[in-house]
Amino acid sequence: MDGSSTKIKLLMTNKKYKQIFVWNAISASFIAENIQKHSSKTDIGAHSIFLGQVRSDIIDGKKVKAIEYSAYEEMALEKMHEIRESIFLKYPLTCMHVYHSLGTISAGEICFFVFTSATHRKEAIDACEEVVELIKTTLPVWGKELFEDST
Amino acid sequence: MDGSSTKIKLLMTNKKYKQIFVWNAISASFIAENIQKHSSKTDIGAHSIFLGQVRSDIIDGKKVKAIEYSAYEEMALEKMHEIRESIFLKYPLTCMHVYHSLGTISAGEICFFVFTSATHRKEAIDACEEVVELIKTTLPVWGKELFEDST
Amino acid sequence: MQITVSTFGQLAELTSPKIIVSDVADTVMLQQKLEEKYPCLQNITYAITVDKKIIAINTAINAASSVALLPPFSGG
Amino acid sequence: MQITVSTFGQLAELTSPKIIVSDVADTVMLQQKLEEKYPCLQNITYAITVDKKIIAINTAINAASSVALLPPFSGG
Repeated sequence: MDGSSTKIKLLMTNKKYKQIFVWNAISASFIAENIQKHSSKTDIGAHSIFLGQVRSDIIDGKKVKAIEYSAYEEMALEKMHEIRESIFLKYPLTCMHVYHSLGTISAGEICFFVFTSATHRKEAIDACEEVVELIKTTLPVWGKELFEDST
Repeated sequence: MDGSSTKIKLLMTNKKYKQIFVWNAISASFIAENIQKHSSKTDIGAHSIFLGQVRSDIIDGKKVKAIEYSAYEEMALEKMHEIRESIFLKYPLTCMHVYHSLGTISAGEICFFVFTSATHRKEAIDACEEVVELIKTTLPVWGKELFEDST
Repeated sequence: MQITVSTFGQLAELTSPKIIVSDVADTVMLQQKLEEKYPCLQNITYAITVDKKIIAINTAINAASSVALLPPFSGG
Repeated sequence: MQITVSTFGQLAELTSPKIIVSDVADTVMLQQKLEEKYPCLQNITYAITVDKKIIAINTAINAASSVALLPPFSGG
């Protein structure tokens, strides 16, 4: 892996809420660094990770080559803050990290990364699944398919 | 990340069944390489990953510094083969990877890695959770706590 | 009184990323004006937010309100 | 007839990684002999496998059988 690929440009941090949006795709090495950082937290027994990857679906006979993501960022960060608070109230998590790409993400690239850690597996797994569902259904983010014939 | 850390020594492959055991800890870069390999499979929309990390629990006043894992390997690989078959029958997965460490794994290191991929998130998430449960409950693997006072 | 409405996703392409609407005091009036200006909105599912909250009932708005139209979410 | 029983996990330390037992034709007889030799087994939860399958009922064994004692699993 190329070291430079680990650099992820976080959008300028909102003063009130934690930033989750990153420009471009989420690299495997960025994920690895996130995992590695948790090795010092020896009360963690389980990590659950969800990754969303852009599919090259065929829609009306045209093949998706990328998805262009946009968001209503201010609202999304406020909403994400609410999700975070509700999840930490419900599950005894050690930590939780969420990243979502904005901009054009090619098929095969990772656009969404949810990472929960807990002492026991059930909490990490259940929390991760719930965060993924909440983000998919309540976060104002939009993906627009871009097709191979450039339309 | 040091490139050399990505080398994981798989135990000699059993002729009949896919090997899941690796010597020593599972590195973050090994996980990253596994993720990266899936970028060419553009029918994948979702990856679900579970990682088990060794905790430094306090047991009878002594702090766990590592866990030494052993297995009844022949039986475990046969059992894992059954689990794999049942999971692929039940869920439309694109792929599934399982690795479990043997030997001494220090607190904070990763000893268990389950990775499922599917077109849609629900299948990947449900399959991952089920595989983790089945492995924890039916695979003949044992962890022995090693304590800081070297007893 | 002028309201600037932000639109997102597919709606930004079908209408305009920023729509300026005059003489509206609440979201029902706003919606009528918007659907007059962009008839395509009548056939599209969208939510209206005021100050980053999706509104379910008629809500008063003024020049200081942050108003947006959101098509169904498709992130993640 | 000799049976070599493999033991795993904590059981390997409490007994021996390999236990040789003579004159047993089935797993009930085997279990009796093992608990005579290692009385600690009477107070330990363990499963017996024959040819890599956990057995729930008395099962015939012979010199070719692969027999093992497994304490509760704790992997993952």
